[in-house]
Order: sequence, then C-alpha cells, then structure tokens
Amino acid sequence: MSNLEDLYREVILDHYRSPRNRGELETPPALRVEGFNPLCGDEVVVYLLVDNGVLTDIKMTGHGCSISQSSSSLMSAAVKGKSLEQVRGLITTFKTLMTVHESSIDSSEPPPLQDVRALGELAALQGVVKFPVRIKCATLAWNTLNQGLDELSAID
Amino acid sequence: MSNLEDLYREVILDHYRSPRNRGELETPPALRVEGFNPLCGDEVVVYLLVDNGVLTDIKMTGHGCSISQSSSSLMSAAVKGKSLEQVRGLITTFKTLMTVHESSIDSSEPPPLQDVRALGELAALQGVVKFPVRIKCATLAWNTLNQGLDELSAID
Amino acid sequence: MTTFDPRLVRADTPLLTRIINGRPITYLDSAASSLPPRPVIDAMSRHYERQHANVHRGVYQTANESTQSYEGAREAIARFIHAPAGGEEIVFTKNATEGFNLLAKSWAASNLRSGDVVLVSEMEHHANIVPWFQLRESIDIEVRFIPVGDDYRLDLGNIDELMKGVRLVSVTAMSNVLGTVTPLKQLARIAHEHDALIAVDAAQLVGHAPSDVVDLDVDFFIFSAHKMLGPTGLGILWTRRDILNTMPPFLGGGGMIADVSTSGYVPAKGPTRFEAGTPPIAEAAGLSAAVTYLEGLGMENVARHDRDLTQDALSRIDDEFGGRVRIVGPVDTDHRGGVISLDVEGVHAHDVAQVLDQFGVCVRPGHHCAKPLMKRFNLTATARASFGPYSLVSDTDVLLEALTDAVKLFG
Amino acid sequence: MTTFDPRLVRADTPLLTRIINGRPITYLDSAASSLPPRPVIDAMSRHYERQHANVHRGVYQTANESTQSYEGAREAIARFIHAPAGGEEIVFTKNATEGFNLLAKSWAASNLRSGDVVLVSEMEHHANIVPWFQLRESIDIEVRFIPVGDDYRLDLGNIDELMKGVRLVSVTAMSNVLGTVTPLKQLARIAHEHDALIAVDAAQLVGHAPSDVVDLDVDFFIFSAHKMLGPTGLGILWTRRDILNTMPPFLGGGGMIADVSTSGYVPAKGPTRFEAGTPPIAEAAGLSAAVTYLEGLGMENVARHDRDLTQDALSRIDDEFGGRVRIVGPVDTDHRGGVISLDVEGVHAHDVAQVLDQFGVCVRPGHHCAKPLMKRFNLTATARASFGPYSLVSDTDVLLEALTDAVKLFG
Ligand SMILES: Cc1ncc(COP(=O)(O)O)c(C=O)c1O
Ligand SMILES: Cc1ncc(COP(=O)(O)O)c(C=O)c1O
Repeated sequence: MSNLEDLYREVILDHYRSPRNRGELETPPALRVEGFNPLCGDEVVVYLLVDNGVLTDIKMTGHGCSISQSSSSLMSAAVKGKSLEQVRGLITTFKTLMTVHESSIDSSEPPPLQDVRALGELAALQGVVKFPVRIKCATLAWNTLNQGLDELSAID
Repeated sequence: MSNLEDLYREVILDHYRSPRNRGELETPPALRVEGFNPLCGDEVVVYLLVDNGVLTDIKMTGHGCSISQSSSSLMSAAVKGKSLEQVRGLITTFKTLMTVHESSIDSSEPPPLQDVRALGELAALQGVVKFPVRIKCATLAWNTLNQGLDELSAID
Repeated sequence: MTTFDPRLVRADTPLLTRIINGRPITYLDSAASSLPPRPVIDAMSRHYERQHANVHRGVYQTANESTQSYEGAREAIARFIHAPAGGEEIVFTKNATEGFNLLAKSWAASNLRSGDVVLVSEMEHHANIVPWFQLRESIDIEVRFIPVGDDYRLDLGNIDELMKGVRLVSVTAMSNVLGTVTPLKQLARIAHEHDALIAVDAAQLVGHAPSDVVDLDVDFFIFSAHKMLGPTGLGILWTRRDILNTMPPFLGGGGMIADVSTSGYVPAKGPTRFEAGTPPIAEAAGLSAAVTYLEGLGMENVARHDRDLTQDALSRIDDEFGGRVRIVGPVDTDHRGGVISLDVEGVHAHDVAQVLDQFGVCVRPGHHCAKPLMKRFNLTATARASFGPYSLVSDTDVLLEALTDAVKLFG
Repeated sequence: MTTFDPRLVRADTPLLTRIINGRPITYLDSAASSLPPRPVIDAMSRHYERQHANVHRGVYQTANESTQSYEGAREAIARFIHAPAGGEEIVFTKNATEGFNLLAKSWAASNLRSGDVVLVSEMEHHANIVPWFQLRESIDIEVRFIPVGDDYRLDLGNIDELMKGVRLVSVTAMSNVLGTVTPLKQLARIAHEHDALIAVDAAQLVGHAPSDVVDLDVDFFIFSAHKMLGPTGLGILWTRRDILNTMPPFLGGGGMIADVSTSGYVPAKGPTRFEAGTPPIAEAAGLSAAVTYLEGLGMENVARHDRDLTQDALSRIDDEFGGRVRIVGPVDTDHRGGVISLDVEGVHAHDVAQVLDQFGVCVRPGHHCAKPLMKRFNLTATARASFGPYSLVSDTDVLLEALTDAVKLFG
C-alpha cells in the first residue's frame, strides 16, 4: 500500500477534512471563476479579490475527491496575500511539477529540488503524479485560478 | 472444376448467349413488371400478355449475369402458352427446388425427382444451389413474374 | 437444465488471471463493460485469420463465409431475444447509444409532431436522454421524466397524468446506477393503452437475464454487445418488422441503398437500410460466439447467480459498515439486479475506487452517464460494483476488505 | 530506408495460408477490405485478454490501460497522417461512411445555406454522395458533380464554372473502381481560392501511400481502419482543430457531454463531442498496431510496391487478352493506384468472379458502391482486382490463368 500512502499524505487528508479559505466573497468587488471536470464531475468555484496587484483574498467552494479538494485548499493557502506575479509563478511551478512528472513516471526521476522547495506544503501533492488519472484532479483548482487571472488582466 | 461445370451447364450458356423471348410487348394490353437485385445490379423487365386465363405471350429485357439471364430465358420458354394456374405451379416448383436445396446443401440430398422432371430444361439450373449467393440471380425473373401475376389478379 | 458453474466461466475468461498491484484482479465493473471469454476472443481472431472479407456482393468463398457469419449473427441475436420475424428485425449499430440515435433521428423524427411527448425516466442513461434533447432542436417535442421515488424505484403514482400526449415511452430495463429493475410489462401495457409505443434500453438486461421481446410486448429493444460478453464496436436495435419497414434512412452511404444516381438515391429495404458502410464484421462473429456462450450457461442460471451474489453482497455491506456505506438503490432483490452503487460517508467515490484499485478491485466511480439521476439524489458520484457470470462470492470478500481499508484511511 | 519484402508481409498474414478449392488463396480484394497481419489480430486479442475495460472515468488499472491504449491510437493516427495538433484532431467513427455523415450532418448542416453547392465527383463512392443527398432534404443545397473524362480522370476543364457557389469540395483521393488518383493539391488550391473547404475521401489512399494532411493542405480527411490492415468497426475523421471546435454535436449520449440535466445538455469539447457511447476500444488497439506495422514497412515502399504490381498486371492483361478484357481505368501508373477494374467482353462480372473463385482468386464483382460512375461508363458491374502490401507478382499469374479459363468458358 506504499503507493497509496504517497498519494494520500497526511497533509492532503488534513486539507481535505478541514479545507482552508472555504466560502464565498462578494462579487464585485471579487471575481468569481468556475472550474469543472466533466469526466468525474468535480467542481470548484474560486473567488478572487485583487488589490493593487496583490491577491488580498481568496475563497473557494465546490466538491470533489480528496485530491481536487485538498489541492484547492493548499493552493488557496499558498497564494493568498501574494502578488499576482508570484501567484503566476506558483501556478507555473505547480503545473510543471505535474507535467514533468507525468512524462517521467517510468524513469521515476525525482522532480527538480528547487521547485519542490518553492512549493512548501504543496509538495505533498507530488505523489499524485504516480497516478496519472488523478493529475487532472490536482490541477483543476489551479487551472481555474489561472483562468481567473487571465480574466482579470483582460479587464485591465 | 467439376463444380463449375455443374453451375454453367451447356443449356445455361446457350440460353445466356441466345436468350429466348427477348423484347418488349405493347402496354397495354401487356403488363410490364420490373425486377431488380440491388446487391449485384441485375435487372429484368417482364412483359406479360394474358388472355382468358392463359399466358399467351411473354417477352423480357434486362441485363445481368449468365445465371439471371439464362434463368429468365428458360423461364419464358417454360411458361409461354401455359394457363396461369400452371404458371403458378411452375413458379412454386422452381422456387421450392431452389430453397429445398439451399437448406440441404450440406447433406447433399438430391431434389425430389418428380419436381425436377416437371421442370424439363429448367432443371439445368439446379447446379446453382451449390452456390448459395447465386440463388438470388436464378430466382430474380421468377419473383418478378410472380409479382406480375399478383398484380394481374389484383386488377381482376 | 444446463448446469452452471461460475468458476468455469472464470476459467474461460483470460483477463481474470491478471495480477493487479500484487493481487489477483477482482473485476466488479461488468455494468460498464463485460469481459469476453476465450471463445468470443477466438471467434474474432479466427475471423481475421481464416475468413475475413467485406460482406455482401462478394462471390468468392471467404466473402461468402464472412457474409454468412455476419447474417448468422443477426439470426443468433434474434433467437436470443425471441424476435418474432428473426434476423430481418435486427439492425446492427456501433453501440446501444447509436441505437437510440437511430430511434430518435429515424422513427421519432418522422413520426412525432410538435407538442408530442417522449416519456423517459429520471434514471435513464444519457444515451436515452441526449438524443431526445437533440430531436427537440428540430421538432418541438417535450421530453418528460417519470420520477424516481425515495425507494429508488419508478414512481408510477401519477402515470395517467404523465402519459398525456405521450407518443413514445423510452425506459431502461435496469438502471445502471441503482440496479433498479423497471416493470416493463406494466409500462408496455400502459404505453399501448395510450396508443404510444415503448422502447427499452436493454443494455443492462440482455447479458444478465432472459430477454423475450414478445413476452414483454415492447416495440424497440436496444443494447450493446460489449455488455453481454461480446466485443466493442457493435450494438443492436430490434424492432418489429412492420415498424422497421416504415422507418426512413438514418446514415447514408454504401450498403444502405437500392439505387444511386447523380440526381438522388433510393434506400434499400430491411435492416441494411440502417447499416451504411462496412459493418462490424469481425465483431458480429464475436457476438455470435457470445450468444452461444450465454445460451450454454442458461440465462436463467445467470440471472439467479446475479441475484444470489447481490443478495449476499447487500447484506454483508450492511452488516459490516452500517450507515457508513450507503447502498444507493433498492435493497430487495425482487426489484433490482447485480449493480451496486455505494456512497461512502466522507469519502469521495474517486478515492474509494483509488483505494480499491490497490487491492486489485475494479469498481467504477462517477456519475455513470446518469447525471439527472445523480442530481435527483444530490450525489455527484457513486462507487459502483457490478457482477458478471464469472463473479464469485470471493470477489465480494475482497471488495469488503478493500472497503474497510478505504473507510479506515479517511476515517 | 526500411527494407520492404512483401513475402514477409505475406508470412505475417494468417489468412493467406488458406486453401480455397484446392488452391492457395489469391487475395485480390484489398480495396474492399485488407487482411490484418498477425500483430494486429494479436493486439486485439491481447486487449481482451489483458486490459479490457470501458474507457474514461475509470480509476482502476485496466481502465487506465484501456484509456491510454484508446487515446494512444488517436496519437498514432495523428502521427501517421501528420495531423498538426495531434490526437486532438482525430475523431473515431465506426467507418469512413460515418465520417462523411458526421461531416454532412454536423459541419455542413451548420455551415451551409440554401443554394450553397457541395462539389463532389462522378467517381465518388456512395459514402461521399448519399449523405449530401440526405442533407438536401433539410437544406436546399446543390450536389454538383465534377465529370470524369473518357481518360477516366477528373475533367477539370470547366472547374471555374463548376466552383460557382461551392462551399465544400468533397472528393476521393483515389477511385475505388478506376484506380484513378485525383490531383488533391490542385483541388485544395482551387477550393481555397474560392473560399471553399476541401474534404478528402482517403479510404483508398491511407493504406497504400504516405498521407500528409498539411502538405496536401486539405480540411477534412476521412478513412477506415479496415482498409489499412486494421479492424472493422473503426473509422477516422481528421479535421483542423479550429474547425472541429466549431462543429455542433452529431450523435448524442454518454461520453459526448459536459453536463446533462432534465432540462437540457451541454456538449463536451474536443473529439469526444463526436464519440457518443462506448467507443471501439479493442479496435483502436488494433489500429495502433496496424499503424506501427505500416510504419515499419514504410509507406513509400508500400506505394512503390503497389505501383510495380499494377504496372506489371496492366501490361500483362493487355498482352494476354487485348480487347477481350478491357481495363476500366487509366493505364498510366502516374495517375492511378493498385485497383484494377476489368470488363470482360461477353462475360458478366459475377460470372468472372465465380470462375476465378474456382482458382482461389478473390476479386469483387459489382458496382463497387459507385453507381453514378458505372452509369457514366454504361457499365452495370466490373470485376475488380486490387493489391495490398502482401500481394506478389505470382498473384497476378494466378489471376491471368483464371481469367483465361473464364474467357474460354464463355468464349
Ligand atoms: C473510396 C471509398 N470511400 C469510402 C468507402 C467506405 O468505407 P467504409 O465502408 O469502411 O465506410 C470505401 C470502401 O468501401 C471506399 O472505397
Ligand atoms: C443503461 C445503459 N444504457 C445505455 C448504455 C450505453 O451503451 P453504449 O455505451 O455501449 O452505447 C449503457 C452503458 O454505458 C447503459 O448502462
């Protein structure tokens, strides 16, 4: 069952059971973005409050499996209070982590160390890459956040 | 090649090369019926002239393989001048010959003797039953004739 | 009576020898697709190795053999479901879904008028919902839903009201989520009393119980080969010959025509009218073998086996987990078949399935292509276990062991 | 360059060991359906024996394997025809014919208006004719035909006139009757100059020569797995991603939706939008193996081999029979592929094929689903011989021997 413990690390189960930043924000001023995984029915709704280039608040609702829900909780904790630039950087790092792994599953190459370190608690999700079908669970919230940032910059 | 000689008997090749009763009849008084085999494109047109319950004249046009063409030529020669009742009898006998055989190909049961005798020259077509795909070639003209008789009795 | 031993079926099924994560596979996903036994797999290999050729119009020997094999499959299926006029009533499609599209886009499109109602149920598979919504884009029909009660069964209390304006009742024989078996004979009687026709989604029925379209007195019967030990790529639509002969063509192309010119075309008669292009020839050979195999098992036996396994599993799940694992479906095996949807408290179906996979247990998480039903019960997903003729009580043992682990992990 | 030896392909093809009427089979009907080699047959058996499960939504291991195999086939085909955006541009259908129905009923039905013209040719297969006549029943389009000249080639003399009002040019890459190869690049240029799109019936091309949709600069590319050493039950439609993404759904059901409720549905994005129901999963595994196998042979080699065999056969038929056996098609191999239609003076094609069968020679008699073309040349049927990568000059030897007998019998 060692594989499974890799997937369901304590941090993940913790965030799944007690999701951070759960709730809604008033729109406007906040932006509301929906993400949806038609294959498994997972849904996430992200509320973003941006002030002067900084993501001052983020709230999330939705439902789904432990991976999608903990990933969104972990994400919200990681990005809250960061500058939009930093947020974009985190998105890229996280998605690279998921993709790099995806293509190197067979070779079991470890991810570049600096990336993992930059992710902090988020690194707990790296076990997901051994379960390729679950990667889209882990990236759902991130793709939704990314879409939100795109919408924000389109408004500017 | 013995099988093949069974199929392409001299009588058949003769009727194919020199079809009897080829041509058209004026309609009315004659009835015109079309038969068509969509799978192989064979076509036959039968003209029937009936007087007082007797098939006084029959002409045929169309195109198709040696089996369909010789069968229609042989048929025309067999039914011309016969009473409609006799014609119906011949149709039944011929079609039974084709079907009986179809289901007894494996057992190689010979056809009932009296049937074959009643058919005269037509019996040359009995080799066809060893080639199930060709049966519909042999029966095309007969089905068309049958349809013509049905139309005639519907008019009555 | 045929003797039936699921262990022999198991021995015939090559996939069941697989080892997954160090454990023998426990396949509990027959409702999604069944596992073909050796004779079915071999029938298809043999087709390609010995007789493959395109069907119809061929004169040479392998073309004849392929044609006979293909048409023979029609007869085999006709026999299996007791089609009164034999193979002439059997249309081969690519799957059950195409069958419903054919029903909607040929029969219904030419028979329904604006305001007519198609009555389906809340527990239909999307295959029996989306084609009706699509039809609505061209004819203003109403798609009405028979509600599902809290007992997970069709609620026919208001059926007279529901039947107003209905021209077609189109319902599943068995829900692929709840396992609920629908009262087909009763529905057929109701439909016919109201001058409506009735179509049956038999996808979950045909591989699991005897099917008799005459006894059921239904008008359309649609299913898939891959859920009855047959191959992918092949579905079946049965309808009465008198209906079939009035249905306009569906897809156009070779094989479905009587004539074509530069100015138009004339469709062929019979089932081939609906079979445009090269059909699933090898698949039909596989289906014939599947029918023969199932007939050898005896469908009464298969049905009893399903019932026994289901009964056993339902009571053991309840004993072991009580409220922690909820069975989403009727508990009485008189009203259900061998499809068991589970809702594990606090554990998402994906996570359940993931943990189960570690034990080599194959169950399906998700909405099972029945989103309206999921919404009805406020669910987004269930973890569904389903049986086949190769299933054993020991499969349930492993399922319970794995479920225990899942509950513990997320406890 | 890969070395290519047709005798090795032959050794890989189990069906070619068959004895028919006492003679080794001489298979000359690859234009109707090709014979899959051992690796293709085995890939499908292995699928059923080792990994079969329904695709998508599964979490357990065999479901993943099946999904990866199915999606991998998309990538393999994309690579094989050089689809610029890969598998996202590949839609799996049940055959080429369904591909044309999808083109007509999705893209064309939503893009064409009354009065618009679809330009096909007189030498199209019914698959690329009947769907357009069917579309005409709902939108008053014109189906216009590029004439075929007495040289059996497309007559483009009046092409500017023909292009008036044309929104889509839909033509075959190679006639399945005449063997004529069409000037696709030229037609693509003409179509695009007139702001029309171009669809290609590649059924006779893909298994016989290299295919590059970018180099050809075409917009739709439609073909069947069973004519490229693959299985029945599987076809392919390629189109550019930007076009695909604007096409409305075709068949409705599971797998093609993003959401369904009791009031309506939202279609999925990408190729799955067009793949309702359980897809041909095992068949896709077979197709992947076929692609790998053909890549191993090298499509340039396969094309050269076809050309050599055709050249040889054409000149020998002419030498041996002169006017008695007419070749219905161009005689210059620059303008044709390995499909040879014969019209034997005074002998109907069915009789030719019947005599040939006695020699174990498989040729196809009939209209080859191209009735407008047959009418153009005043024919009802031809006897058609066609080559595959397993064909040898010795096949032509037997063909000639058998033809001699046919001519003699009816002489
Ligand atoms: C040129 C051409 N187009 C289309 C088709 C149709 O292919 P399928 O029958 O596999 O749909 C064929 C083969 O029959 C063909 O030869
Ligand atoms: C009840 C029911 N109906 C229809 C279908 C559709 O079958 P297919 O995917 O083979 O078209 C399924 C299976 O997915 C089903 O379970």
